[in-house]
Amino acid sequence: MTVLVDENTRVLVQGITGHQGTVHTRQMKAFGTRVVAGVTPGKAGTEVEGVPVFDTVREAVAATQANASCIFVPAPYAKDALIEAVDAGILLSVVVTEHIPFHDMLVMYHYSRSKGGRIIGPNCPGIAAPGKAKVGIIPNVVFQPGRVGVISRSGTLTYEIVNGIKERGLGQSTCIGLGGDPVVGTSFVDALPLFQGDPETDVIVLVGEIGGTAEEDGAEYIRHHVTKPVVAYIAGRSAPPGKRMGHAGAIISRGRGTAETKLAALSAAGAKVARFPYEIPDLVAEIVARQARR
Amino acid sequence: MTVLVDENTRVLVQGITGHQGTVHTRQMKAFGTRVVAGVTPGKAGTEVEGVPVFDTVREAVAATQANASCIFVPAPYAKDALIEAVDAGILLSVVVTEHIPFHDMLVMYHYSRSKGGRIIGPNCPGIAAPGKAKVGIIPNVVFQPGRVGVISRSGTLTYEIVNGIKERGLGQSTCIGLGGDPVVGTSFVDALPLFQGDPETDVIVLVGEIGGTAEEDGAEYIRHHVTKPVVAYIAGRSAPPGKRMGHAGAIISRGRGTAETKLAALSAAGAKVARFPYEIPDLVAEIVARQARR
Amino acid sequence: MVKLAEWRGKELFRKYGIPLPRGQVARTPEEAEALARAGTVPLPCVVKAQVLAGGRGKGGAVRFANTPEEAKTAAAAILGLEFKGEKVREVLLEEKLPIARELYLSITLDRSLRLPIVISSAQGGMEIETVDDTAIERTPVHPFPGLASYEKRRVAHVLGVTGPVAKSLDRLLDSLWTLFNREDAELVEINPLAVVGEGLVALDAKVIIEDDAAFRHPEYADIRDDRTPLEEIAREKEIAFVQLDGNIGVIANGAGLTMATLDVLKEFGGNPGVFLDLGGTDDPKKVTEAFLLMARAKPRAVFLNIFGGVTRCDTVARGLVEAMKQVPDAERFPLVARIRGNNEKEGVEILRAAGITSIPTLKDSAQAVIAAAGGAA
Amino acid sequence: MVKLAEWRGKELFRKYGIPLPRGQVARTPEEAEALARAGTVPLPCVVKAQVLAGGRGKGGAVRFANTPEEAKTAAAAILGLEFKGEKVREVLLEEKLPIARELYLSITLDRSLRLPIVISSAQGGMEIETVDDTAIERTPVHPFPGLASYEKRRVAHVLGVTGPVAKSLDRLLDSLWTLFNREDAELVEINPLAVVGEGLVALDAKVIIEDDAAFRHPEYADIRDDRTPLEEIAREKEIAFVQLDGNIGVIANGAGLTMATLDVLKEFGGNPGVFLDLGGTDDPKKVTEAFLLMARAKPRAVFLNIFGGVTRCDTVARGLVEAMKQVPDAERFPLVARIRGNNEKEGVEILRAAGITSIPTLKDSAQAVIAAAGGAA
Repeated sequence: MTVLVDENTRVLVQGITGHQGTVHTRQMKAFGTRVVAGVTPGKAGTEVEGVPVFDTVREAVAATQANASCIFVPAPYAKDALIEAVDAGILLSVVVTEHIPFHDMLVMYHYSRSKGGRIIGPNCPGIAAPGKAKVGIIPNVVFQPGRVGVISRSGTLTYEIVNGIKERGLGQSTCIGLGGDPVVGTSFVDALPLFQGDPETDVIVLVGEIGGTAEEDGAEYIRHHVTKPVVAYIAGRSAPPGKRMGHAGAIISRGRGTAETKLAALSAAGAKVARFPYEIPDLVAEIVARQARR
Repeated sequence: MTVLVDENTRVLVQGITGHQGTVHTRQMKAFGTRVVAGVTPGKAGTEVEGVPVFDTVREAVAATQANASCIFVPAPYAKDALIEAVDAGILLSVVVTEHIPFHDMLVMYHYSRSKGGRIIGPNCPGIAAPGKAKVGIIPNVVFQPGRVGVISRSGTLTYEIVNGIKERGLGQSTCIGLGGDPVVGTSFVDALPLFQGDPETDVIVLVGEIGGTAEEDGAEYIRHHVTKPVVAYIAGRSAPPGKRMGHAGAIISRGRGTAETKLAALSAAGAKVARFPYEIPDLVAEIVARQARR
Repeated sequence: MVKLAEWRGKELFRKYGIPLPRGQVARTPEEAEALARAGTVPLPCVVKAQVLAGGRGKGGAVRFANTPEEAKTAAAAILGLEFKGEKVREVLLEEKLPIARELYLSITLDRSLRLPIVISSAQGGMEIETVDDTAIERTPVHPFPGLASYEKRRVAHVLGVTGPVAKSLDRLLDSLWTLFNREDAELVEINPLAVVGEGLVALDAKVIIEDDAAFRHPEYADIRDDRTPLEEIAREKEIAFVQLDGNIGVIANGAGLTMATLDVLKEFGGNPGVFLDLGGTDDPKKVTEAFLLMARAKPRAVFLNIFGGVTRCDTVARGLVEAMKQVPDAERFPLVARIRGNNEKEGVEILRAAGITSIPTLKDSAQAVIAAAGGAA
Repeated sequence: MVKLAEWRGKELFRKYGIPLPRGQVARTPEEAEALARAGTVPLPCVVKAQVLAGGRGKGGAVRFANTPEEAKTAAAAILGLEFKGEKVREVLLEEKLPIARELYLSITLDRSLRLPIVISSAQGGMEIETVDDTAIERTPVHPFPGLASYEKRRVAHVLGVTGPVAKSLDRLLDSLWTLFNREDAELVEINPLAVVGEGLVALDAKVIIEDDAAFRHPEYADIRDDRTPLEEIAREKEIAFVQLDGNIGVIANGAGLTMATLDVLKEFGGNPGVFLDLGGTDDPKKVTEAFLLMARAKPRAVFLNIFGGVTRCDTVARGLVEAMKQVPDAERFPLVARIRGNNEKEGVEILRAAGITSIPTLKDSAQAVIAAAGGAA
């Protein structure tokens, strides 16, 4: 395994019989992913895209040795689906579902973590390692195998950027879409060490957004622990201040959380900062060229 | 560290200003233990047996680098005390307090574990490594340094047995009193690997009681993982059947939990079984003599 | 442990929204008749003895009534019973429901897993120990996320319920889980849990509350366990005291040592009659009280086996000597002592001064007390 | 996010046992007078505008009354106000209490820690942002064990309360913690929390419920946020739609891409006026609806920036072409499109057939739409 997924990843799809579950099972398989099982209570014995469906995660794991889950079940049931996956011993869960209450996600996160598990998401595009495996919904077409690692809080913008890297003639080692919810299972600080330690990644692209302080925390980590070059972009520089989480929210972020504070922190940590998404491939290409000369 | 505590153990006493807290702080110090801090809310700034008292565990840890806690606070407040210790980063807690509701202990155990912590107890005599450190209330006089490891669910009976080992001219590496409550933080299965892996332990003495299936589980572990000789004793062979936990309890133990099933399991796992507590030192001495001849 | 009578368990069930038959408690036959006549309890109804022991059906402690008069007769018959040593003081009258199936459901603690566990079986209505193990499902539940839907689906599957009955089960399981936690229960058991129409009804209720959680539940302070009068006094004085059939009184400290002492006595042919665990007490007054209590149980001989750890030998010896002075002639008994450990010398000296010899080994002292009680059985 | 008005937040507080001044809501001056006259609200009392914005005190939206007549006058003055863009429809009348000290207390989420956090300060009564950081305590709370006593003691210490006031705080914190969790709150804030005699009273209440938890809280379905009429329609259709000051309409998919598009437009001197995030929709009907909504906002030009991932370019193109046919003449606008990604070729072809050219780069397309809207500012 390089960063979380590889050829040995055996994917279980929770909510496989739903529209999204079915569509993305097909896409994951087309990507070359070993999708080994699906779970939808009451649908045991059927098949979706050639993948056997089980009633429970425990049965699915017992029968197929699935070791990662991709969760598509609707928000009111997502917490339960994740707990079921954790209880069945699955340690990597990609939660695609959006609109999960953060109170639920707090339980999901801390429970999973207490069992040594990792969540990517919720409300996220997931993770993909071209030529190896994809768990989630990032479009297959944007990828080609390469040595650029991408970590992003965005969805579509990630696709655009990953595609831009491909069009610039470069490829990706692994791309993780973290999701933009208030509580995410994997944040920049959690993902950065994986890429720093990944022998297949030469350059890291970090795509952030305004709100929260995940980018500032990431910058702090980069400053102390990341030796690989980082290219960063923050979306939302011109966005209206928007509806903040009351006064108390401001007290927690302590003046951080704007595009300016994020860009300043990343820049101070040594990251190359792109002003526009389309500048990212160029900055990456420059770095790659410099690395090649060495 | 050999088994959990040694010369580097820095003990914090929660509930130090109570009668038990004060008495045993003195005893732990007399044993040679580094008791570095006490905590009793509202008593910061005072001293007990020369040990500085703090209001909170966090402050105590910051000031003294305490890394183990001995909890004497009354049952209704014990859960909170343990959570405070865990939150302050203390990973080893000996809970002496008795009569803690098991519902509280379930939270204590799983919370501590989720943070990588370990609890000994509750309702237990604690742990002692002669010549090194003691966290708990086992009387100092019964010990002398040696190579016999003792794991026991009992209190006073443990003292008696440890003392018997001493009077037989042998000493102890480490002795753990696990406590006899329905939910304990450390069971035989958890303690056995520590002694198996401890280079200072040659023989393991296991003292069990009727009720629950901890001894059967321990026997299972011994069978598969313990290569050191084990001497076992089970108290309660002649005890009346007593008040069981309803029918459902029997369903969980599935016919195990009696002195007979425990003794049979331990014997089948290769342990030498003592019929009386006073036979233990003799059995241990025989094994030690045999080991010496090799 | 606090065992709740069926009607009291059902009061809790009601509080947590668990569906029950309509019913009410009666303490006299007349009351039973009036309840049936007023329609408070619809007819036909079941009249059940409110005792803690199981096997009421076979034991004649459950009867049926089709009329108010029959309710009276049934209540009169049951209220007179002494069922497995328990006097029947209350009967519960409940409507008789058209039962489609009887299921089993309980929540208790799994000590090995250190988790609450839901036990379920489609074979309800009989004692769960008699059900084949393969027909029983054990579902552990982690207290942090609590009872998860997938776990509830597993139970529904095992019980073989679907559709509206499964929905009823879903709510019922949430209620039972909440009750188990909020009420500090050791056990909540519904056997049988009946399928009635499109729903579920708890026909019986067994709830045991943990003793150690008593400080959170003053509402159960009035419930007494099946203790002897002396055991009740001991409980009030916080002394662990159990009466058995034999003639040797055993006083020791710590449950493990007490049990080991009984084991040794039994092995040598002795017959322990009372055991009394001093625990970690350091208080001579407590020791004195314990001795006087022991004397009232009239043992043929008493064996004092103390290992002083937290407890000091001299303290125990002092309490003992004081107590011996207070024991009335009629209750005198020969005493064999073995005190070891913390302050052993001082303790032995105090006993010697009072004419009592401490025998250092467990074996010798046990044999001495058996002899004093009249020899091995 | 669902922001509750003070009176509604206080209803929740009451439900969870948080102590409040006696008070009641009035919707007319006469009602206010009657409440004061009947003693329902004791005099002297405070009359407060029920608006969501802060700074009511300085803004004349809080008044005092010593008599029923004064209560009427105060209510009349306030009910007429338009406070920071919000029309005042309700006033809350509350008894005026003898306040010893004003404290600050709230619970919200700390995203970085992924934990709820209790924020407390002894300096209550003013906006918490203006309080010096060293006077503010942040206490993270783990959801599994929940709020621990030692955490509550820490808060008591920071607030400088002891004795009976600390006991009142202990209970209040438990209530607030339970409310935060059971009601799926993003924020519960009491500012000021007043020390009155030997207890605490919540003088204000700010509660924000999380939108995503709406499925668990139908009781808040009637609460509308401060949306424009078009925003309200968008919400009903589940389209993310925000009106700004500019003249360029932006339609993109995904929050990140939408924000990046705005950033690029701004950078080149454009002035975005509406942004509309299609999200992951795949449904041509939704796309059509979104376009018609955009048309009603009357932008000078519209920029469609789509990266097809889950969304297919051809689907979006089809919806767009359909929509353009339906837009009334009065609402016509020039359109610049950029569609990339999944099924890009088909999408571009569909647009071309309808006379719309897709410009492949973000830079070029952004500059084109700025020109179409009348040039850079």
